[in-house]
Amino acid sequence: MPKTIVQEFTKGLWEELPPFRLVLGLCPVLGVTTSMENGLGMGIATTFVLFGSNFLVSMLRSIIPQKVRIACFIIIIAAFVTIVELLMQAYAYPLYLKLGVFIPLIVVNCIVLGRAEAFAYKNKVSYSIADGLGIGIGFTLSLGALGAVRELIGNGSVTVWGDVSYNLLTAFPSYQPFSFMVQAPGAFICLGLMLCVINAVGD
Amino acid sequence: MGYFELIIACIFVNNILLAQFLGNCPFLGTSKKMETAVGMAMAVIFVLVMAGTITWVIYTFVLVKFGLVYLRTIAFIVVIASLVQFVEMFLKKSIPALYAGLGIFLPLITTNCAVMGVCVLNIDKEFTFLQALVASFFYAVGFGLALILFAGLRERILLARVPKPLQDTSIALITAGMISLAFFAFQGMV
Amino acid sequence: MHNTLKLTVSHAPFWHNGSSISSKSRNILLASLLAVIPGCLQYGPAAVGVVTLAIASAVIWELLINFISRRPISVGDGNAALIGMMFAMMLPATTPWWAVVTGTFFAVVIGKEIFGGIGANPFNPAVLAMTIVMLSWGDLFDFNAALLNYSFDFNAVYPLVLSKSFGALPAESFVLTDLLLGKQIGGIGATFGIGLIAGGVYLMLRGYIRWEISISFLAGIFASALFFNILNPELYAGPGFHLLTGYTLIGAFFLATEDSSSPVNFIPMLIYGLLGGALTVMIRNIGTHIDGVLYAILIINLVNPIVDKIRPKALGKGV
Amino acid sequence: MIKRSFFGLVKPKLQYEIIDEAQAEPVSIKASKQIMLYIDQSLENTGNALLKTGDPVKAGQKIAMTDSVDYLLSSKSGQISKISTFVGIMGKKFTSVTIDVDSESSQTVDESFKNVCQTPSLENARDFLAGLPGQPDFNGFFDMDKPVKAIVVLGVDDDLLSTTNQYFVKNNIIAIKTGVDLLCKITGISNAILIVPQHLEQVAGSSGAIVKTVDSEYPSAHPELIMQHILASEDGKSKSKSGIAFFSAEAVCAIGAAYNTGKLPLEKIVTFVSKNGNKQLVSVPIGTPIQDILNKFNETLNDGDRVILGGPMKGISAFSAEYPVLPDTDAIIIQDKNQITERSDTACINCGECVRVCPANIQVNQLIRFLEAGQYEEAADQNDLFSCIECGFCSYVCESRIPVFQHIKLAKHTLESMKAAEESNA
Amino acid sequence: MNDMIKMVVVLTVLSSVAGGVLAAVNKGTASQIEAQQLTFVKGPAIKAILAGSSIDPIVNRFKIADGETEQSFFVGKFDGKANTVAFEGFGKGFGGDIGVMVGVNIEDDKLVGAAVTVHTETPGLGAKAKDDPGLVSQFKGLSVTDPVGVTKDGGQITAISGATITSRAVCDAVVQAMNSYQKMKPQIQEEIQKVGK
Ligand SMILES: Cc1cc2nc3c(=O)[nH]c(=O)nc-3n(C[C@H](O)[C@H](O)[C@H](O)COP(=O)(O)O)c2cc1C
Ligand SMILES: Cc1cc2nc3c(=O)[nH]c(=O)nc-3n(C[C@H](O)[C@H](O)[C@H](O)COP(=O)(O)O)c2cc1C
Ligand SMILES: Cc1cc2nc3c(=O)[nH]c(=O)nc-3n(C[C@H](O)[C@H](O)[C@H](O)COP(=O)(O)O)c2cc1C
Ligand SMILES: Cc1cc2nc3c(=O)[nH]c(=O)nc-3n(C[C@H](O)[C@H](O)[C@H](O)CO)c2cc1C
Ligand code: SF4
Ligand code: SF4
Ligand code: SF4
Ligand code: SF4
Ligand code: FES
Repeated sequence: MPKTIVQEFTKGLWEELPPFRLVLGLCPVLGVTTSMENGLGMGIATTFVLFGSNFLVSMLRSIIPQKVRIACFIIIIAAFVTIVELLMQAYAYPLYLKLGVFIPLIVVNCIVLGRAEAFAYKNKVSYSIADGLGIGIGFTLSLGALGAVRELIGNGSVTVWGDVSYNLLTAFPSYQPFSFMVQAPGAFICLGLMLCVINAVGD
Repeated sequence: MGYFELIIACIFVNNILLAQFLGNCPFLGTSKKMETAVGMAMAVIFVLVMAGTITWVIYTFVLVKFGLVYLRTIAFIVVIASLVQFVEMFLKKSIPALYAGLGIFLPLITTNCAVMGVCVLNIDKEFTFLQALVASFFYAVGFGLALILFAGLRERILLARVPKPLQDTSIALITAGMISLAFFAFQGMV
Repeated sequence: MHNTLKLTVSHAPFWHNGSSISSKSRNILLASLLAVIPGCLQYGPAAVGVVTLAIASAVIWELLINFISRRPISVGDGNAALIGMMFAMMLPATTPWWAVVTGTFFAVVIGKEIFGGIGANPFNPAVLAMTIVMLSWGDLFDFNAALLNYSFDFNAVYPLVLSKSFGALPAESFVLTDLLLGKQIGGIGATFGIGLIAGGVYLMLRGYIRWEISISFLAGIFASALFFNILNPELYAGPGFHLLTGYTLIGAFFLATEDSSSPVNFIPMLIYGLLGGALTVMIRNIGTHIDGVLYAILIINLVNPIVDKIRPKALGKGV
Repeated sequence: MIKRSFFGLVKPKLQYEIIDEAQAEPVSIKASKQIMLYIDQSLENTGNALLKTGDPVKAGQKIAMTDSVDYLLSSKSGQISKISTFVGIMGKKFTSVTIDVDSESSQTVDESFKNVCQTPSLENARDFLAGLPGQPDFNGFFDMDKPVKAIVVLGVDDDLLSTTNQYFVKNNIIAIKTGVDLLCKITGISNAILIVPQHLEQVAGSSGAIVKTVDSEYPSAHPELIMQHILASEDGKSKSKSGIAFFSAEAVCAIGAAYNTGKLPLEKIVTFVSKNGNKQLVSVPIGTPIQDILNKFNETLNDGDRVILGGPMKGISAFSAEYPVLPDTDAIIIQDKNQITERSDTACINCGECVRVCPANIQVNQLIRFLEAGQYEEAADQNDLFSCIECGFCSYVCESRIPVFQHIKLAKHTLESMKAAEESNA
Repeated sequence: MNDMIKMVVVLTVLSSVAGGVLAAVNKGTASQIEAQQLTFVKGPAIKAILAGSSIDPIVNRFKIADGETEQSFFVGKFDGKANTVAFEGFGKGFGGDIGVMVGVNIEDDKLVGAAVTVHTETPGLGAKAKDDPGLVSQFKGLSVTDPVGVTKDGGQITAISGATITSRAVCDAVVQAMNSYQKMKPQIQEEIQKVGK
């Protein structure tokens, strides 16, 4: 059944919500979600690349030869990643510092290449943009949520952006943050448990 | 840092998967069976050693020299992608037996963060060529070790009565977290 | 065939040696009391509180999970109580209630139940929980600070902190017989050496723990401590010290021997124990952590599935 | 029931029963009003069944529903009063044939064996003697692919509590000699080995066969282990079952007696163990319902009790006291309800007890995980399912009280029937 | 053949376009990136140490070559006098190098403050060195010739609990900075005069 543009957009928010439904692109999910701000920042950067690469790949899909399509995708994606990298350094430097190596790694993020290959190369520009944005925003929301949970439990606070934050310790001064959550093993376990909840709700 | 410390750091302390969070998709994707885990481990070692050194050379002698450092990401990914293609073609023709073993894993490696990540780390840590070579190899060994140990646990978990919503990826992630916790054992050893 | 007598119909064998999970749990709990009771005497009512809270909360977590996952109630096998007890034995008597409850949650729910309950856990649940709470609330489990308000008739410094910070010399100030008699600070059930050894020997003789693991674990500690000691006698304390401090004894007899996460074949058991002992001493001597036992056990749990593949050839499969 | 010893460090030792000097002679139990025979054949189509309700049978007559080689022998003469089919273990179909026994004075005897007994041969042994007590199996001699090289007579009981076969070695060694000589004659094999417990080595010497002993711990008298440990040392390579024909001591005696007298001996010696553990040898006609034996010893059954045919480790449990004594029923054990250990469906806790006791070196702790998950092929490939000799020891020690042995049998049965189905399709 | 040519052409064009676009973006952002680096990496630390300076230290900076590397110095002006410089030293921490910005009053050679610039320490443990002033505030008032160390090693600085390694590294960084200050003092005085004017 052909989908409408709206459906292509909304599928990324639940049916194919990465990384919970599409279990791809896990490295940044695990690596940067020590705070909500980092999660959202990473998500937005990835969304930008997804949007750009889906748009360009879809536009050029009649020109790009089948045999070298992966190489072309990679060049397109890498160009967008570099643009994001440079723009972030210029305009969001603190975030760039926190995300570190994960920004250049968007280039190998399985989601981005996966969408180019599986969707944009086969679909109209408008649909590809909807797909890229939907998946990107879904990814951003997931990262933000994971970041928020980890930060709240592990650090006693939630930083939405810049100075916009909530501090649990003002309400519960005796709370001692459970810092396991913001450490490496906590990332895996927290993601695993969230996936379990989503599976349970999904059924 | 001496080479011994470097090796211990790459395999255990800074394990690319469990401490740096790179290469999780193949980690979860190829660990269900011991055989595939071993295959993937071998393929990563093979490609990473080549990619790590070649990107180092290109960075040092081309990008830095001509002031093109901002092209690092694009240059590295192109090198890795073409390397994987080349290795695949070469193995198919020349060493079919090895190709049969590694072949299906090679395309996965292009989108393996661990490979790209190690190439970037080699540059960020300002390694010499030899250090980059050693680090690439032992990061890959660390990746393989984690993958194989994980596969050992997962083979058992697959047979256990894991509650429905936790099955498969969910429990695998939680187990991976525990492995990453266990690897804290090596902290501070170098 | 038309009478109404209902005979029991079942499968061979019709005999069973009577062993059961609950009798095993009961016996291990009994054996652990040999160390826990002296600990409670030493640290007073607070210790009793921690132990009872740990056991009770572990049982309640398991009950809750049984209800949520709609599975048969499994607290009767005593395993949850045992996990609670093992966890409590490692804690300082001053542990606040919420840390105990969080710990037993990680032990019972995350460590065991989500893998499918008893027998499925890849890591020792109590050890897992202990490392997690220690990572999060390090200062609660810094025995020197935690037990500051107690006064003892012996040197109330956590021995491993001394050896870590100042090398082997201060370690020598501990008399081994004192250490054996529990004249050291530490976890509620982890300091009374004689009790732990007696309990361990009891469990080994009764076959509730696999003696190969305990003995090789201790041998691993001994050999590697001796190695480091010979390498640099000023920096690294000797085997006696390592054998009787920290979590060594509880690790050898009660933690490393947890069934589900340890091997069952002879050679693998030896490798498992020796590796655990050696890693413990390595972490203590050259790693960051004060005590190495917990992380060493996690690592050997991790290699268990691989080493346990070393096994004798089955009948008819030999050469 | 033998419990775990206090010191669990050592492997559990289960000792075989030893027949003692003062053992009472078997109590003879007369034929009751009815006997029943369970035949390992189903009657798909009653039309061409060989027997019908109402047919008269003679003592010693072959009872079979179809033309296949399997049959039983009626131990008494009488009239067939009922034929019914039922499903037994692993979905196997059986036919039960109930015979109303003629009074003692009017017993008639089937003469067809008498006519051939002067010229003993493998063929007439197969045709008439497979229903004798001890259920001798001659089919192996007709398999041309695996020629039989040795005859092994088991003067041991391969399950606990039973003393049936030892009884024959101890009291009837001459009959065993006769039987062995006859077997050697009709098969042309000179190589006969008699396996006995150590305490009977002396007695066994006069059998004329090569005597080997097994030790007194279960499961060393298991035929598979006898082959591995005793016979393999004889003849290095022959570790496969091919080439050896096993007969129980009771069967050998019966074969000897049959050819010597022309009469088929159809009284089975059974070790009867009552609820309170008393053991007594009894001699009963094959087909006698267990209830008759219970009556003899004033044993009463209540709901929840268990009646076991065969030993405690490998036997089967009967669903009714009407179940008959069959040619291979060496023991009958009655367990009171409160002697029964419930099995459970708890998962394996990896205690390793089963691995320590398994005589076949199987990683039962891993095997059971595959079996519970229904992955039978993997269990066979990776965990040596088919090396299992079915001794039941793993279930006996299992701390989780998992019915391990049952899982193993079910898996083997499933795989074998899948294989058979494949072959018949091919 | 046509295919082949198309492949080569597409790839070449794509690469060149990508290269061109990136070069342009790179050029356009270069100066902004440098400013950002100063503002966000060093800026907060400098501002914390030289709080109350009447001139902007980030604008008023100079560089002195030290062997192969160059060290940046940021100047603060108090009470009308350009008498304070801030500069960075490094120490090896738990997760990697830790940078510590140190401010020194060149008149009495005393530390006016210290602050962590970059680190990769564990959140909740070593990361407290940056977020929590408890550790760095202890350096204020020390003389550049004083020995510095954590109490565990016999020094005067109380370590962050659970993060002795980090604390030690911060001390090392301060020591390194003080050493280079002593070595370069003549040049510093020279340069600072220019700013003062
Ligand atoms: C499951 C659970 C976990 C808790 N975890 C924490 C915690 O991590 N840190 C903390 O300070 N309090 C925690 N609490 C704290 C209590 O709600 C309460 O705030 C605390 O015991 C106050 O004690 P105090 O102020 O006397 O120290 C937890 C409570 C529960 C029920
Ligand atoms: C250190 C220690 C030694 C024990 N020694 C014995 C003993 O020698 N004999 C005994 O029957 N019970 C002894 N017990 C008690 C048993 O542990 C237990 O109560 C008894 O064996 C019942 O357990 P079961 O049902 O598993 O057989 C001892 C207990 C401990 C803690
Ligand atoms: C996960 C983890 C993270 C750690 N991070 C740090 C750190 O950031 N800084 C540090 O100095 N020590 C760190 N440590 C090391 C320990 O806390 C170590 O025990 C401590 O540095 C020793 O000093 P103490 O005497 O202050 O406890 C870490 C240890 C672990 C297990
Ligand atoms: C010495 C010993 C220590 C044990 N420690 C634990 C433990 O820490 N956690 C646990 O879940 N089970 C533990 N067990 C339980 C054991 O492995 C098995 O699961 C129980 O026998 C079932 O109650 C231990 C068993 C023994 C023999
Ligand atoms: S014993 Fe039970 S499971 Fe087995 S065949 Fe009979 S009824 Fe079925
Ligand atoms: S029944 Fe059990 S113990 Fe006996 S051989 Fe088979 S697996 Fe081993
Ligand atoms: S005896 Fe039972 S519980 Fe123990 S390992 Fe074997 S199967 Fe598992
Ligand atoms: S043996 Fe186990 S799986 Fe088989 S029928 Fe019995 S309980 Fe069910
Ligand atoms: S995102 Fe890292 S391997 Fe896929």
